[in-house]
Amino acid sequence: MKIKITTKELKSDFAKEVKDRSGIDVKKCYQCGKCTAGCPVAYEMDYMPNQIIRFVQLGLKREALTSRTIWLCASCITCTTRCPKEVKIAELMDVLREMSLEEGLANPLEKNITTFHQAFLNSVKKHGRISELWMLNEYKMKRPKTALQDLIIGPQMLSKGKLSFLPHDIKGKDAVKRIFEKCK
Amino acid sequence: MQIKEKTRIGYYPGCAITMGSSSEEYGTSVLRVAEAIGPELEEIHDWNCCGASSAHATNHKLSTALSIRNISLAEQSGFKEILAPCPMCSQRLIISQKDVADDEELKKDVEDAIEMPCNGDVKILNYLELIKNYCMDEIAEKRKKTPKDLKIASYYGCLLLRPPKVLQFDDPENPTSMEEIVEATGAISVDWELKTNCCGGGFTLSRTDIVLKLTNDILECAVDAGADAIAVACPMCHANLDMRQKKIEKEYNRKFNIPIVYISELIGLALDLGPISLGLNKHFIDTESVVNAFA
Amino acid sequence: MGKKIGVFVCHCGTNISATVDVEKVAEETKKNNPGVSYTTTYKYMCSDPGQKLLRDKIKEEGLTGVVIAACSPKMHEHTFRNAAIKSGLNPYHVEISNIREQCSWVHPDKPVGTEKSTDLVRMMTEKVRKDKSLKPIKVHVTKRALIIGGGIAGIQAALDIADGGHEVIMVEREASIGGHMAQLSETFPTLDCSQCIMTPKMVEAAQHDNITMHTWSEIESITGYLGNFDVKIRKKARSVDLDLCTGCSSCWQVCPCKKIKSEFDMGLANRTAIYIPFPQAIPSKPVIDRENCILFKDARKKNIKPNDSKVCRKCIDACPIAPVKAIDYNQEDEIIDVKVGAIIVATGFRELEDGLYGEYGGGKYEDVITGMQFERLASASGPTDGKIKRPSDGKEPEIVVFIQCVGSRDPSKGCSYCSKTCCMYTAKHTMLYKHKVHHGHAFVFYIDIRCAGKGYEEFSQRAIEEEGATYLRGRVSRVYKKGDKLIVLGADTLTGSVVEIEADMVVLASAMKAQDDAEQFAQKLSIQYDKDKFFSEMHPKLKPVESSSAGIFLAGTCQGPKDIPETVAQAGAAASKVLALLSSDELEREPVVARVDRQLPPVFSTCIGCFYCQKVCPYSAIESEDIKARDGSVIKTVARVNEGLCQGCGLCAATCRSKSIELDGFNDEQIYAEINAVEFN
Amino acid sequence: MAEETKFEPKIVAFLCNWCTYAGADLAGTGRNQYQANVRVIKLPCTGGIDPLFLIKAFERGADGILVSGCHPGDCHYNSGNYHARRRWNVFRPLLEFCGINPERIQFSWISAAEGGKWVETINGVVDTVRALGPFEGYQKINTIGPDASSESSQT
Repeated sequence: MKIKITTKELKSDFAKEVKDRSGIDVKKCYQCGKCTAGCPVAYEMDYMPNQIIRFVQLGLKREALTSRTIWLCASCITCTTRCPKEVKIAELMDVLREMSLEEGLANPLEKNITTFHQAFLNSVKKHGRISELWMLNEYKMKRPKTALQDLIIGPQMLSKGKLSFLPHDIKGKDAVKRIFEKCK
Repeated sequence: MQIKEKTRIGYYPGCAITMGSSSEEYGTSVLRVAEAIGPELEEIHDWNCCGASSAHATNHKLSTALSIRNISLAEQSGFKEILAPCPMCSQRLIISQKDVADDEELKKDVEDAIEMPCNGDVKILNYLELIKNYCMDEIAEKRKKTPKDLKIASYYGCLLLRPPKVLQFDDPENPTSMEEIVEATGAISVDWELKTNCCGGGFTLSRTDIVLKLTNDILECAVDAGADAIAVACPMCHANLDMRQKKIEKEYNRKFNIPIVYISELIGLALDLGPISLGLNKHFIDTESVVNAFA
Repeated sequence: MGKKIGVFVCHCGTNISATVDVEKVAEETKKNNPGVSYTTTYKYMCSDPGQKLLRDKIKEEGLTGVVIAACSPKMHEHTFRNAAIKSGLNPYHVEISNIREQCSWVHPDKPVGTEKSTDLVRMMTEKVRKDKSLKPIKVHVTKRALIIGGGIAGIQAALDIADGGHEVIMVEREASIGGHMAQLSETFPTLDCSQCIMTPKMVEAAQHDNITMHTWSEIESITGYLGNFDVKIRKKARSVDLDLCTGCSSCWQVCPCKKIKSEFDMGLANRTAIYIPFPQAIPSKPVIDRENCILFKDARKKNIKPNDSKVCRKCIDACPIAPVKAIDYNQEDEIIDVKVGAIIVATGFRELEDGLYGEYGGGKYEDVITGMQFERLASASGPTDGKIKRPSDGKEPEIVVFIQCVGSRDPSKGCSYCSKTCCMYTAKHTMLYKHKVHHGHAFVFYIDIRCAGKGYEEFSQRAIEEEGATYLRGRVSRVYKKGDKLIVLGADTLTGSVVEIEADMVVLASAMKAQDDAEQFAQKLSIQYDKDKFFSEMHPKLKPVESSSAGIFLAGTCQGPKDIPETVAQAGAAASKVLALLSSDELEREPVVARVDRQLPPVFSTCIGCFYCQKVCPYSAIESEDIKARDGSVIKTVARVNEGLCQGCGLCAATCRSKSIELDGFNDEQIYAEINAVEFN
Repeated sequence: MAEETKFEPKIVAFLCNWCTYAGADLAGTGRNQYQANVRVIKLPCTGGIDPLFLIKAFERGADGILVSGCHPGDCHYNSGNYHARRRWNVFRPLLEFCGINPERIQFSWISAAEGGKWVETINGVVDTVRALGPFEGYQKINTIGPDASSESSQT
């Protein structure tokens, strides 16, 4: 990787953009690595959580927003809890995911995760609540490779009455839809 | 000691634990226990999904608005407190409430989106908090059964405790609330190390491999600590530890067969509310050993 | 009459006992050494109960000799000898067997360590058997102190001693006191201006009744010893009479040589040939730079007396002092003699030389400057009045790259140590820069950020968090010029990436090095110095301000890199040591001195009067003594040691052809006893 | 020959108090391990070492000797180490004359800051002397008499 810094390239300030959106000040981070040390998913990530912060510190927007790491963050908030400098790392991941989607930079290798979020929110948008069966259905349709997963669990859930065929629409589902519209 | 009036509390079940959902036994047992000893739970009218991880991971404003709508509905019904047994829900509600309180602009946007005002003076309780605040004496008074030699590992997961500065519930690294409740049911608490670890939560469908690894670590630790069952207060934790347990066993080649019970079910068993009515038959891993311990 | 020897083996916690079977050492010593009447082991011999044990046993067992098998004698020989005194035993019957530094810590194998320890203890036991009672030597103390160096360390020490009521002679080789601190802009971590806190101290020192100041002067030689040093000071020819000169500035205003790089401004500004180094200089009186003055150049060329040159006499003509002008071209170096009782060395440091880092331009690029140069740029009284401008074109730099550890932590450039102050001053530099150039960007390349000190960590974090300096973890490999920019090739190991910065200016956090002449100077003073030529303290923990020579103390950066607070603290500590020393009229000195055989009657002395001893003695401590008959005629002349002058090196004893000189504490009998006691198999 | 491989030489080291003794202490402080064959005798200055001390050590059975002091110019007593060096220059041919291999005596400068050099030096001396084998010159004088071949000619 190469970082090039010239007077011209200093005009856009990624760290400031992140701070303006979320109030998270990555400058506070002194790169001790405690977030990475405690991250349960770090072993799967392409960049360690502290490196993601580093990207933001150094204005490496593309590197941060195209990383798999931001999608692999499980939002367990262990990092934020233990951060000595009180940097909200888990919350930073939220902002980065949001920006990544906005700029169309979401890493295709973690498409399963982004599709799941989409399917989930579509269900909420449609019914006001989650219809687990239909959400699952949408997810599996869009990610056919996952279709064969959980072939045993599904029927078992059905037999135990844990999956309902009928989506439960709330009365205010139109109000919820409007929330989605207004929060685009 | 004062005799408490039955307090009216707004009940926000959330999608996962309502009837016909993946974790309906949690909802069922919470309601059954409340009927027996708890404050009066009144479902918030026309509540909607809090948006869970999928919303906060992709759209902060949406996530906040979805959560705040429920709080505003509760406010309108005059509730001072809301119980959200699902920690994903309680965490989202509390964080959203704090975010709008801290950010005037966000508050305006959210109120505009949900077409309702939001005062922000409702207190959101997780299930452990509710029991600790309202039910400890009652459990002691009304306990009918004492389990015989039942060792329970209390598993908190992430969402009940983190972020601690916002949730302000228990010690984030060494919580003890659940253990206190477990011991109130007469069971024995085992000390173990991974009680606040993450189970992989929302990755259960999209990155099952991650969930399997994390849950395997958790199950191993609990079993090695001598636990007969793991108590949980989170539908995601439950789903990953219970429904996925057979798959974990296969993947990591170790037999656990350890029942995963909701803390509400344990309380119910101690109050002798009947295993079926508590939904103990809905688990994937057989709960008979736990039920029998209360015989 | 045999001695009753007691042997005390120390565990030193587990420092010794982990690799030496102390019980076995005690047991074997008792078993195999007749005359050892008592042995024991103890957890910490140096502790209060340990010393009490020693005192009690000397009395109870009637011991007449003691061996303590413990740490190096450099640590606690004094402690145990003092304890012996309290029990009425002459302290020179106590010897230390060094079984920690030279055994347990270096030999991990327990049987091996135990065997060696037993051997070492036996050697000392045999030496003790031959130990004689010695009486400490009393020496007179001259109640005056010499301070070498007029930087903040020297000034602080001088003021402390002068305030304590003693005379201080201060010698500074530059034309003004003030040292490096006078050059600094603002100081960390409070950012108060250096001039504002330094100049009042300089004035105070100059005006103090007890302080005599010699600027533009150097130490010619130092002889003598603790309490009685003879110092020769060379007052270099200043060409200006300090008594007559009023510092009116007339002379340097007319000086035609105006293009001489100012040392004080680190070459960023020019000065004249007759000059004062900086406006607040003390004394505020000029000196003529004879190298660069055209009059002196002319005189050298023509080989005439300077005053006879007629090339330029502008300064002397401008001097308003009459009838005798304050400028004296023919002035010569003057040597003055002073006697002092104690010396504080506060000779400071120098900044790493330009040119060592070819990869950073090696002093070639004007806009690659050193930390000290940046100090001058940022100083309100500096060449740019405190405005940050690049030296090449005076433009305000928009991107400044700071490179840390230039010359520090770089064994390949012969400097393995950390200069300790650069992390903090670089953080300070980024702040000063951002305060003055609001839209500027500061980048810092670092290996580690080492800011250990009160308020230091917070200070460096402030540079990052609040002032927005971007810290990049890595060294810079290359700086080169491209157009009017400097391309800096560095790395950020935290992201694992190459970093290329198009900078306007580069500031090198140059290492603090020992003074160029530190080695020769140390030899002049007979004090030790370390591998980096910083002067060595007597003990890294317990005697941090004492040099290896009694009566000579260290203050400030001549002992190693340190910042201002630490320097001031060390100067104060050195001053307090000097004050303690000067508080008594007489001092006791170790009686390790040579002695010429003088058994009675004197004529029986074995000394043959060859006086080879006199030739080798470094202290001129050997005198001659006539042994006379009753009628006053000289029978023979023998050598005699002046024990006030003798330092106890033993050279004379080893040189003596008739074996007539013995060194007390290390006499032949004692050494042979040690050799004989080695277990050879 | 088997006995020879087991041979552990005994080295007597005469060290000055100010430099090498302190350097040896520093090696200890730094926990730098070295071979345990050395027995140290401390003197104020190498200049105060009588050559007879060394002869005495050999006579008693030492296999090797190290004399170590301050670097040239660094002597605590200004010039003591120079005298020691000069004395050694005179003493050396005398040793050879006596049939003692001069390799058995080493002379070095080790400052108080050179713990590492102390370790290297002492290990070097021990290894050298171990290779030379035990010093039996004196015993041979006593037992075999004038027939004993001188050691220096062997090597």
